[in-house]
Amino acid sequence: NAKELRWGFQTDTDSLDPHAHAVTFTIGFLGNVYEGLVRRDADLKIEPALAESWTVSDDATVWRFNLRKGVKFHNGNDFNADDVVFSFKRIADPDAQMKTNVASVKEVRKIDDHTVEIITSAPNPILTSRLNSVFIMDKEWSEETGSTKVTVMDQDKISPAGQTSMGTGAFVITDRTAQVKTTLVPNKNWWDKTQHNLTKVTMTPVKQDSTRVAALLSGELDMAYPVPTQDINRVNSNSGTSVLVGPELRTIFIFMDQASKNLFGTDTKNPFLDVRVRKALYQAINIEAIKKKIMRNLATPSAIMISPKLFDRASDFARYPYDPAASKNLLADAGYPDGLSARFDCPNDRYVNDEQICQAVTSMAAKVGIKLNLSAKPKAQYFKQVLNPKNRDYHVGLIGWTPGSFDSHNVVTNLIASYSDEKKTGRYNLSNNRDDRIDELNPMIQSEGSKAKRDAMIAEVYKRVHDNVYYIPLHQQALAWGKRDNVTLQQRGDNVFRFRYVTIN
Amino acid sequence: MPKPSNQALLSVRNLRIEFPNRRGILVAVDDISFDIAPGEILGVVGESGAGKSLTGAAIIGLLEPPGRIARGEIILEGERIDHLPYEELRKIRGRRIGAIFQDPLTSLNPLYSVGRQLIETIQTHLPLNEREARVRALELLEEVGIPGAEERIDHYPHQFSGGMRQRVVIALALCAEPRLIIADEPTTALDVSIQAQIISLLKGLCHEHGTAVMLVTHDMGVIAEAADRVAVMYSGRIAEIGPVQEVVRTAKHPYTHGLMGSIPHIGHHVDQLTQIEGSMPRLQEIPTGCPFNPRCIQVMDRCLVERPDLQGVDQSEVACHLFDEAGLAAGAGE
Amino acid sequence: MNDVAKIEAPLLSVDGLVRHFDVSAPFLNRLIERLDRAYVKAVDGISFDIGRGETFSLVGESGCGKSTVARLIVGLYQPTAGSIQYEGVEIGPREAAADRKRIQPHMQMIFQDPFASLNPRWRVADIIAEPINVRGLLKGRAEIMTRVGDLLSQVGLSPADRERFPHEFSGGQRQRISIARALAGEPEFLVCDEPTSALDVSVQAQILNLMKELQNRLGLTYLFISHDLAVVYHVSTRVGVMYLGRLVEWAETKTLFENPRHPYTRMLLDAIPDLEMSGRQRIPVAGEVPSPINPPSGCAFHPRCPHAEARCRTEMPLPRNYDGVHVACHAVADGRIG
Amino acid sequence: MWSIRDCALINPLGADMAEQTAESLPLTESPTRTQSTFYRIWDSDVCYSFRSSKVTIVAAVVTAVIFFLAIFAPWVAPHRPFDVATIDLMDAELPPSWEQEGDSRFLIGTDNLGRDLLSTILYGTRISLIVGFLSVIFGLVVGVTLGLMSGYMGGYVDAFIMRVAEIQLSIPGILVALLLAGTLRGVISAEAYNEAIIYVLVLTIGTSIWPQFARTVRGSTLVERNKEYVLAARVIGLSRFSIMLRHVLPNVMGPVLVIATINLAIAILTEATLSFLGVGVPPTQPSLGTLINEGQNYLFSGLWWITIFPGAVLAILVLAVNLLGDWLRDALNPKLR
Amino acid sequence: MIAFLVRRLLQAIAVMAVVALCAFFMFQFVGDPVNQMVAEDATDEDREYLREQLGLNDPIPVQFGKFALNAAQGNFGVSYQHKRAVSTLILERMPATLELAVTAAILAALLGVPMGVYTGLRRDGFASKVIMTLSLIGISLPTFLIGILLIYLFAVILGWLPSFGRGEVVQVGAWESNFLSASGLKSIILPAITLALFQMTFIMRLIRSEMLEVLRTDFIKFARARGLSNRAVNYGHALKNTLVPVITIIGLQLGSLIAFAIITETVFQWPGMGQLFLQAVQVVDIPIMSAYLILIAFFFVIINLIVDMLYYVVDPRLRVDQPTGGGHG
Ligand SMILES: Nc1ncnc2c1ncn2[C@@H]1O[C@H](COP(=O)(O)OP(=O)(O)OP(=O)(O)O)[C@@H](O)[C@H]1O
Ligand SMILES: Nc1ncnc2c1ncn2[C@@H]1O[C@H](COP(=O)(O)OP(=O)(O)OP(=O)(O)O)[C@@H](O)[C@H]1O
Ligand SMILES: [Mg+2]
Ligand SMILES: [Mg+2]
Repeated sequence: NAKELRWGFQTDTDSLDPHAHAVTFTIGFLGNVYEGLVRRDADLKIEPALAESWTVSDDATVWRFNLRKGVKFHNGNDFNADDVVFSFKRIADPDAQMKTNVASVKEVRKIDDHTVEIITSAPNPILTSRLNSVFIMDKEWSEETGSTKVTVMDQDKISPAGQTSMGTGAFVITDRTAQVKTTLVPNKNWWDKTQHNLTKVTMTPVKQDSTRVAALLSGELDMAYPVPTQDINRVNSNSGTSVLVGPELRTIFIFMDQASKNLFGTDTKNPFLDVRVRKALYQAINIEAIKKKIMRNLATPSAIMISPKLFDRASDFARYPYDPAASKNLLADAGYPDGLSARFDCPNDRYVNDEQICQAVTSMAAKVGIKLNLSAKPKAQYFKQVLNPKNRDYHVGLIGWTPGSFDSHNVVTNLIASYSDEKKTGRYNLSNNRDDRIDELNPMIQSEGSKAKRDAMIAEVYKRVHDNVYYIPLHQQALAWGKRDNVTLQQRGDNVFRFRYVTIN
Repeated sequence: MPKPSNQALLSVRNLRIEFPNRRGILVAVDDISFDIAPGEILGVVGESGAGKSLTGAAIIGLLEPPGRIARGEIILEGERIDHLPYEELRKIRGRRIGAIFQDPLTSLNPLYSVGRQLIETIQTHLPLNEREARVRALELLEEVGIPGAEERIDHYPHQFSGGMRQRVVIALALCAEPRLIIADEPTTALDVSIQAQIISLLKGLCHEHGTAVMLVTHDMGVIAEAADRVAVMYSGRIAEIGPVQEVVRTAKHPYTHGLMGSIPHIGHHVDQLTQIEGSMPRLQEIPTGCPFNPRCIQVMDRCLVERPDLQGVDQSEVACHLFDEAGLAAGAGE
Repeated sequence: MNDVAKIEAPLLSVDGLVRHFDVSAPFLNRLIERLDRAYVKAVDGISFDIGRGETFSLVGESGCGKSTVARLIVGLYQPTAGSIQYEGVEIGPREAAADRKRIQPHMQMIFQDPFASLNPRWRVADIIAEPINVRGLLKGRAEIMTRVGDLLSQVGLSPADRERFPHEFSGGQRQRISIARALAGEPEFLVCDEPTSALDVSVQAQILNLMKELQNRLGLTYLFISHDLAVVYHVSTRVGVMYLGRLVEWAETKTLFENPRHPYTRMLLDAIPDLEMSGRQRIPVAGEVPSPINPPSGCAFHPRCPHAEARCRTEMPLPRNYDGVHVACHAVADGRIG
Repeated sequence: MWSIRDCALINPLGADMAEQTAESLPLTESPTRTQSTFYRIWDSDVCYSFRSSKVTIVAAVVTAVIFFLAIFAPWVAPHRPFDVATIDLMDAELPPSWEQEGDSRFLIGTDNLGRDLLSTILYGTRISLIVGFLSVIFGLVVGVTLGLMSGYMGGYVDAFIMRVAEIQLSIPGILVALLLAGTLRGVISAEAYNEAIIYVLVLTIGTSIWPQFARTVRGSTLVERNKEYVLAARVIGLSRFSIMLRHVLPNVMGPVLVIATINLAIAILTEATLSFLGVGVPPTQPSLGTLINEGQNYLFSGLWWITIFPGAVLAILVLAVNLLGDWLRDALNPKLR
Repeated sequence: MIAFLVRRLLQAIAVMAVVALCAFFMFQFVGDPVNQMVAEDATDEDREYLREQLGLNDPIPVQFGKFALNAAQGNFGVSYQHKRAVSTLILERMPATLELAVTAAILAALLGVPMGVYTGLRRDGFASKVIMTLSLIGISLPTFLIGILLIYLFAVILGWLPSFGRGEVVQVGAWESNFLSASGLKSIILPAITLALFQMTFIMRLIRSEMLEVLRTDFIKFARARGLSNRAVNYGHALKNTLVPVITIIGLQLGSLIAFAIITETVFQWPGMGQLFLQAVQVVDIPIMSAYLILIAFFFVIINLIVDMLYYVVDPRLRVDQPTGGGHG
């Protein structure tokens, strides 16, 4: 009896090339077809995949991986060390956007057919956390098909790997029309024990939220995500469908420019240089109301800039309480008894209910006298405007972050450490603050092997952020996956859907 | 009131045409009666707006709403046709009554070739196939004097000159050899030589086929040349009707008189043309009594209150109180 | 009839007036389909004079260029060549624009269609007042309105008609409105293009009488265009007969009608319907009207002319003066007809 | 083709002149004439056909009411939805007051952010009408001017204007708006953009509709310019400009008015569509279209009022304006009386 | 005829070039493609490298020149997002859009024309008034709302029709068609109706008003006077004479049909070019945007060409041949 899973997401994969695109959904989807040396389980813990085991040198610069034997690619070719070396080389290509995952890798050495050694340029105790998305391709197949390089911007240099795939994963793509439908069947020769009972998977992108929900309600899809928060009740009340909700790893927060003397583009003194003003804005935000009314309880208010799932000492922190009266006092103390005004930039197509959150914040801030002029725009324009460290064209803004390595250091070095071109830190430090202690701690966290020590240093960073209100964290948004009741699946916090956990009754 | 003569091809009895409108009812044509015999040409003249075109349109059943026949009968070959349902009337149109409208430039559908319009009309009325219909169309074109008909039949209206187009319109009216032709100002705005061609064509038809023609025109020369009898209309009524010689030479109604006097003549020079003072009343302001009374030089008290009926005087009929027993002498003197 | 007028210098004199209309296909079509440029020779070299207080009429077949001459004179078209002199001042070519502008107000035109020549959205008062305003003849609204009222009375309408719209008038009345407008500009010279063709004879008589009266009273000069030869006979001092863009004969009215010389004039007069019912059969002008784009060579009338000879087909006859009658015809020149 | 017999109503120029003459001529027939200006308008055929069509009267009343409410929104509306400080998120998503969970403060409920829907609709209608009207006026002024020039002057002017119109037409209106709005957002500062967005929309929508006016006017002008009354004006010595303005323009306005009413609806809908595509007015000052688009997200979740009410207002407005347009089209056509 | 074609061709090229140029200048401001492509933790060097690769550092005229040169050879570059040749991508999507637009156009014409004729003939009839009023729905609600309501009704509540996609497509040569499978046919119903509604209203109203004009003309009266049947008069003579303006407007509207298809395609997840374009705008995929705009301009030009040729078929007065008859007037 055929068990077909029909599911839809809001976009399609950009292509099937596992190295070309730094797009969460594309890589997440291809993880069903390709595999890395390691993989993440349903709880996002690293577990062995194409490597059965590994060892690391004491200085955390040389990693030796013992490759799994007997693994075959979908075309029947054997998996071996050559494929690993080849794949690491392919992904490091300057045109491959996944190259950041191997940025710290200096060299990959074949020891024998089933052993490789990875040498990093600096100590990197958490290397494996990036390797789960370094997918291994078949070297022979790539050479046959001319896919040894990713596509570059030339009509004659288009890699066939974008249109076909050759992995070792649990599923095999049999048929694909880009943007319309991709069909997969289980890999009969997969090395691991199958948990699913699927015979076929079809993936269809459905961009429009209401259409996607309609398709789920009408039974045209067995599983669809994301379900807009407001439609969750509708899907749940429909017989035969329900929504699976869970916390996502992404944290949403507000940043305030703390470097410029004047508000960008104006002659007004930058009020956010004063911590009291920042704290006033913080305490003006009724996070519970946002959670309840806008997120429909599908958010976890957060005091720090990372998901509690990814940082064990998260419970040490608590948000400043919502207190408009305190806010007003703070403003008065800071010399703004009559309030102040600033621009508030916001994306309108990036995060869950981003625009509404911004509108709510605007309205709440207005009540204490901070007049925010909201400017919401599509992400393409928004990011172009705010993500330019050389020209910080914003006063206050909203952004979200999921640490690619699922680790706090990623947050610290990208968002909190001060911006430095040569040290490659603070690229996303939108608050633009400079805290010498944090800059000192940052490299130490990276190379610290002991978890306890490392967590303590991270906690110190978060405490400084909290005390100085460098950022105003809002919440971790939640995942909402709609599905038919006869489908059981595992929802991963990184919003990645793995078919290997799916069963249909 | 004249009796319908037995041999009349068309009899119009007491026709009244109204335009109901929000302020009341406009009477555009009021109680007119006339006959046309087979082979006869009845000329219709009169001041612009007198109701000539409306009478023609009423006969063929093409009054545009809200215009309507309020009273009277139209009898074609002994059969009353004014109240026939649309479909019945349609069969009469083109088949038994042909119509020629004033403007040759706009009467033809510009999108179809002349031949197609002819063939279409022929096939509507006669049981001919396409080929036979085409042959007939060619005959017709030759008959109306289009040179090189064989070649011209597939041309479009815009490729014809005004005079030729008018001839095509006539050919279309003649398709099914109708018994009656209503020709509404067929020569206005054409120069004299084209005018002459068209008039002789119409006259030829009457002689050869016994077709009756109602010829509406402003051109007295054309009337004099072509018509057998002439009706003079004024303000929706017939002022005078009679043989053309008599009406033109010895006009009886003061309006006809004025009209005839207004015609300039080549050869004898006058400094001032005779003119009828004033202008025709608007439909909503037609005076009681005789509608001509405000302009009439021989107006009598009676004219102001009592409407004159048509009455026989010599071979004509005139609607004027001057010809009542009492006033006869006064009128004859003119 | 006004013999004095002729002796004076003419008011308007037209010399070798030419107007061609370019009706060529677009450039690319000509290039690819190898077509030549094509011109309608609407007016192809005509000359005449009009004396002060005179009525000069133009007659001829439809499309022979009468209206074009009228429009050239009032400046609606630029002449392709030739000169137009008004009181001895050249106003034809584009370079003479300044003079034209100065003299223009002395001319007015009555258009063929009485309805089309009145702006349907304007009240009669504004229509008639327009030339007064443009010329600045009078100042002050009240004064102008009084003048408009006077003009309306002059043409036989009531001053109360000022407030009405053109569509509320009958054809004859509209024609009078356009005459009133023409007069409001206090012109000396009036061009009348078929002013009565759509009217019945009684209204026509009213208008012709008015025009005559004005001429007698104010000494107006008319250029009169009509198809109706009886009307032409009635109103004109002199008549010009046009054929395919050229004047083929012009003379005193009486002379022309009594003794037409050009074969075309003769045929035209033969085609007049016979109101007298003398039993005369009228003879339409034979043959088809030639195209003004490719006019026949030589004398344009030769294909339809009973007197045509070899010379007529090749050589264009020039007008010659025979005791005040100007005729352009080889046969007349040769004395074959006379 | 369009001879308009009752200028008084639809041609301000005509009405204006009528008044002037009425004043300046007190001497003649004064008793009848004092009533005449108003009476003539009231008694004109256009007015009569208006008075005798119930549907039209209803449409006119509805339009007038909507206009009134929109114009006087700041006084009529119970809340001030564009003042963010007055909005309380905790009031969000309340159903209309007659429903069980309804709140009497909010007659027809609140939207997802806690704005009073009624007030938001009133203010939003205002924005929609501004966008609709200004863009139609913009398109109309540009289109009519260029169309008049194109038709009256002919030659290279005509060829050039028509080519530009063709280029404009070959990029569908929505795309122009999408790109232009995107561009402006990139060019000018965010504050300026928020201030300017309405005018940006007006500009983009107006830009996309001017060719329609230009083509129509050009067509009618080509017919009109050869009519004898225009020639007559030239003989009188009127300047080109005056002829275009005073003679030709009033005679080509008939179809223009009709296109304008239909385009008013189209403009409002385009604005709504643009906000669907993410380039509409700012969310803090929603137009009807933005509201519908916002509400559309809540349709399945049972919050029907957020879409249905603004949708209904929009539909009724468009319906009424179009019924008026239909009527005007027929009433202005003398052949259809 | 050849001259006509050559002229149109030249015009077409000019129009397309201007469109492309305008578009190109606008792209600058749509957003930054680089941010959409790189990983979040990409370094400045990575970004700079990519920028260089995409040619974004060249001055705009140079970029445009390169683009125009390539486009002239049919090379529209590679999509930033999909890493595939833009020409392939667009060709893949074209059948879907064209089938949708054409179906909608046919639907609009099939319903709009008879309704227009009917309401024109029976101007004051009750049915006409009902039709006229109901047809306004087509232009009184935004397309996206109509689409969503249709989905809700026919897919969710009634479950009769699919809510998204094209259903089963059948490959015929290089063309993927909807029309050859039951599910494909079912799928096109809702989007086609959504798209057609506006056009239908427009066509209907246009034909009605043109009919009202034409029915009053002399030649219609004369056709009746000739005794032609009602059908021949109403359809053969009256309708045909309304066609020139109707064809013009329908031609112009086909352009907007393709534009509005963006919305319909989005709502119904119809895998056509419009959706591709919209997505391209979101991620600033400049090659796709430019190719799409040029293609639309191209379609417009082709449609105009067809419209002009139809004029010639419909209206003999517009044919270029010289009048053979002597005469004028
Ligand atoms: N649709 C209409 N509504 C109101 N009145 C009309 C209508 N059609 C014609 N009339 C009026 O009916 C009268 C007669 O019109 P008709 O067309 O028969 O005149 P006519 O004698 O043919 O004039 P002409 O010589 O100018 O053609 C005119 O006064 C005209 O105003
Ligand atoms: N603007 C124009 N462009 C091209 N040809 C023109 C133009 N105006 C007039 N013609 C042509 O010039 C010729 C003379 O036209 P005109 O109007 O002067 O004739 P007419 O003698 O006044 O004729 P009618 O008696 O019919 O009014 C005609 O063949 C006409 O087609
Ligand atoms: Mg008539
Ligand atoms: Mg003329």
